[in-house]
Amino acid sequence: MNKNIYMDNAATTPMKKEVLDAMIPYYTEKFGNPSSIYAQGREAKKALDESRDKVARILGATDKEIFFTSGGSESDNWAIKGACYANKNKGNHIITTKIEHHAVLHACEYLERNGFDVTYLDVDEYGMIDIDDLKNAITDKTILITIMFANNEVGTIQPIKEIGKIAKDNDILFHTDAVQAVGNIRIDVEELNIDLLSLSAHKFYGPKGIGALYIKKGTKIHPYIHGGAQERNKRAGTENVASVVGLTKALELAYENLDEHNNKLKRLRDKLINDITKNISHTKLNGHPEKRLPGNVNISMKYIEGESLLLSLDMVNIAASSGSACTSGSLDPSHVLLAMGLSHGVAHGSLRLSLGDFNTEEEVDYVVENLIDIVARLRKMSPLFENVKEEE
Amino acid sequence: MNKNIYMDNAATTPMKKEVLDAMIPYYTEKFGNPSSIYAQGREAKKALDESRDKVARILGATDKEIFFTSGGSESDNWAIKGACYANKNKGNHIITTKIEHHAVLHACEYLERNGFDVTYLDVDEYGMIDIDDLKNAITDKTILITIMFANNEVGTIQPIKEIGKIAKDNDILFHTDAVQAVGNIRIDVEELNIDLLSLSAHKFYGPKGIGALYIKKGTKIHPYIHGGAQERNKRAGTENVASVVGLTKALELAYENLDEHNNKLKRLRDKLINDITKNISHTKLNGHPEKRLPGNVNISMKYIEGESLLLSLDMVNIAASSGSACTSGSLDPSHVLLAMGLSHGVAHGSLRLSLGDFNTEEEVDYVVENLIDIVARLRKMSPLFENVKEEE
Amino acid sequence: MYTEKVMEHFRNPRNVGEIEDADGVGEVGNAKCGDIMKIYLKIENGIIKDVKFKTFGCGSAIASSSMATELIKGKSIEEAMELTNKAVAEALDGLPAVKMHCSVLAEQAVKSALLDYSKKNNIVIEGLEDFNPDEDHHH
Amino acid sequence: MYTEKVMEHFRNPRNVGEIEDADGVGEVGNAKCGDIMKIYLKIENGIIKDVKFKTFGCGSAIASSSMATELIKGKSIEEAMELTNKAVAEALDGLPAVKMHCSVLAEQAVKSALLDYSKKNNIVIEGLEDFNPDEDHHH
Ligand SMILES: Cc1ncc(COP(=O)(O)O)c(C=O)c1O
Ligand SMILES: Cc1ncc(COP(=O)(O)O)c(C=O)c1O
Repeated sequence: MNKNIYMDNAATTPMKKEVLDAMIPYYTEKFGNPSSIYAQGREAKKALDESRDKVARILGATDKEIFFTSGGSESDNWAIKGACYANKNKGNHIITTKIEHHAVLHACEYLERNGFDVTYLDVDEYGMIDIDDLKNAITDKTILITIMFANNEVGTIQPIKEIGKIAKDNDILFHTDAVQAVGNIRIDVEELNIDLLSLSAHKFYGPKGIGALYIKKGTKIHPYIHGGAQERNKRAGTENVASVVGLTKALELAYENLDEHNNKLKRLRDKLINDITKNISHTKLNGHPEKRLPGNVNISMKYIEGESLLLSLDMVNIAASSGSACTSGSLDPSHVLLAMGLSHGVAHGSLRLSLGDFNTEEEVDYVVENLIDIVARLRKMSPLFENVKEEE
Repeated sequence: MNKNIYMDNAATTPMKKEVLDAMIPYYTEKFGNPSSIYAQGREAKKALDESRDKVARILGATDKEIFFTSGGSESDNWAIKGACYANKNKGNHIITTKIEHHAVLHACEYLERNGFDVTYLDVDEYGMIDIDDLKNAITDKTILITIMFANNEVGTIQPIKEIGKIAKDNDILFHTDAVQAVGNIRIDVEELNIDLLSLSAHKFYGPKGIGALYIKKGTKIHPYIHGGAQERNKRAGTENVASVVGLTKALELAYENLDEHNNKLKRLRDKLINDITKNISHTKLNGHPEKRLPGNVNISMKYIEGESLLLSLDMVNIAASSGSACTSGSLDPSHVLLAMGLSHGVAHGSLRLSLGDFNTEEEVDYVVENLIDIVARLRKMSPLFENVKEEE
Repeated sequence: MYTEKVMEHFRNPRNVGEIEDADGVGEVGNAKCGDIMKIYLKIENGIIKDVKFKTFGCGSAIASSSMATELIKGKSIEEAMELTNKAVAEALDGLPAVKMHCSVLAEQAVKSALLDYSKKNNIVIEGLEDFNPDEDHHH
Repeated sequence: MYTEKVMEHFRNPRNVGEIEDADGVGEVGNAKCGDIMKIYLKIENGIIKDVKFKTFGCGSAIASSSMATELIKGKSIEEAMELTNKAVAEALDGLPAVKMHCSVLAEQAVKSALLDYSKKNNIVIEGLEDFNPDEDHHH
């Protein structure tokens, strides 16, 4: 197999051809500024309106509740800071988890430095929060609960509906970072009692640099980027029409084929998990065995370090990711794996293979085959493995 | 002439073919996440690094001083709020002008609601600030001067070098919204003493939804979008590689052909100004006669209202813009024209024709011809014009 | 943003112009707000025989004036008095929310011209007792 | 991000393995930080006759170990003592800034093995008087 095998779809996805095809006209003839009243502007405005409508419908929202942003990180920052500042007269307490994406964690930490209190909920060994912990964390100063829909590293899916209900019952805003969930899970914001939801197109075969924030009607939230009257006066900046059209097309495709997509991914995922853990000793699946994203495989490969694993995989044209500190430029390995109770050493050696629509069974076989050799080679080099062999 | 004539290049520009061609590979095969270490990621990272380097070189900066954003509005918000919050220990006073873009004005107003004081400098009838006003406005609490390079409505170019020098001498940060200037004016941030500079690609034949903020080395500024370690930990979010490549290509093309572009634009601009003011009575050029953007024409057409003028132009396939309140959804006409001393009535009737690389002399003739008829027709309908005719 | 009907009336406004010897003239709005409408009426035996308008304003202001004049032409004063801004907007297949004030202006311009007529002829038109266009007009 | 040289040493690391009857063994780093290096020395007449390493760590850790062993193999103890992390990094055509600590670790692993040798043989190696690898190692 001499083509590239891409198994890092949780980091970003290849864009679908249909998506690019839908975008191109808005880069060429339909380039107008949607705020303008002449033909080119109206065409762009129409595309924007129709896109908003389609996105809304897919999420069970109305068009007036969808705001386009520059991606997941902006959506998270806006939702959290915008909602907290707008509601600070009601309280200054936020509840989140220890396994959020950095866009949420660092936004919360920023607010901590600016007068807010944040509770970071623990998770269990599967990356699941405890609903009672959430209930106990609520105080009369709690104004926002922000808990991710599905985790980007280990794929664990939180009980969003229950969380939404608790938030609603306590009159607290509920934001969910659904960046990994959108395109993989059917979501109805109404049914799930979600007030704010972040999504990002490049996670579901759309372009990078475009996302959306769902803001339930009536939610008090400040704009985050001030300026022109775009996005109903809530998010300034000339609209990125081509990318909005791309996001929408990608979202439509994802939900048209959701069952097919999920069945295929789950089959490949379970095969991958099975084949790896069966054929390689000292491996352990991270994340929830059932409540996990259809394409997520996260396995600790004890006694070896993640970055050298990734480099070795890259040498045989396999693209994957790891919770190793060495790949993130930070000192500590994945905060998610640590929160789930993994030791630093084991967390450094975790491997994430995230499957997507373009992966095949043949590729899964190729990955497993190569992984067996690579792990053996790296372990042979590892001083940590010496003693293990002796123990065995 | 039955093709569309686009003369609203200050609102947004058509994307150049070379730009789209440069972007496409980053939507197709080179789609990787630049933070990843495998082949697809490295390709994307390389493109990102090279782009940053090229943009830096064109602005007289270094690569470590260029941060990509989602556009001009984000750059403005980041520069202003990020710098003010990071320097609030030094003071809480900001100096800006009355003719800034809303992205700057509303960011300043936001800060006013949060403990900062803002001085909005007046401008003269040409839209120029008075350097003495600026000097007099400085207090020992002034931490930021934010003054636009060139105005988007009337094209007036401010004395940036002088402003930069004053800021530097007084140890105050200087931000300039150069969204309209970049691509039209040669800029050396070092020579002009600029600490922070905003730019946006879709104003110079690049894609929408991508921009940059130049941050001079050593400038104290908070990140605006928190999260991942992208953009040297200062601007989170998976990088929009395709658009960054597009921005860079567009910027390179703009500066390769700057003189040619400017000569052509100035020629068409002056012809347009001349032909309109000569052939239509009761018209007046807005903005500075010389210190103006090469493509900007802004003329008040007394006794008629801007939106009906634009609709009429659209009927003959001409795309233009106006300072009329009716086109902005607000009650008041252009704050820029009002600051320059125009009456409400006259400001409502202003017309902006902004020329770009794709306009021709033939188009200019066509516009003037049609404008003569349209203005005559609308004036015939205008109750304000009755008395005028009598006076004449 | 505008309906085809609005655009059609904008492109081909009906009844543009002045009536030299008008029986009633009304002008509402001001240049500051960006719209002024002036309506001229020719009234015979309580019937609006002719009507003309002049408008400084945006597309919907012109279309609203045009439509309003169409709706009252040939009608009795009483019928003209029943003209509402809603009727003008509906006849145009709707106006954007931010432009509804244009239809209000059209209604008021008609009333204002009728008021002028009533004053000149020293008659009372029911419904105009408290009418004050300057007071009512705001965006 | 890595130079071709780093990748070459990562792909084909020199001197991987153990020396059963090593004269000196040094281990630095810890699993918590994500890198551990273990170096085995065979020393005869003050000359490093053989050297092997085992490393748990990232690409640059493995390449640095490999390069360090290459640089000291066949050299005298004094020459090996002169090995600096900078020399390791330079021999690899450079390391990313965030990875410089890997070359530090390699230098320390060598020193640590030499220290072990000196202790076992009750000799003093100049420059190791104050060496404490556990204390020095941090990212
Ligand atoms: C002077 C000026 N500043 C800021 C902006 C905002 O840029 P963007 O629309 O890319 O956010 C614009 C254009 O809309 C502008 O002309
Ligand atoms: C869970 C989660 N939240 C937020 C983000 C940030 O999205 P973006 O990179 O589009 O800003 C990501 C991906 O990077 C993610 O996986």
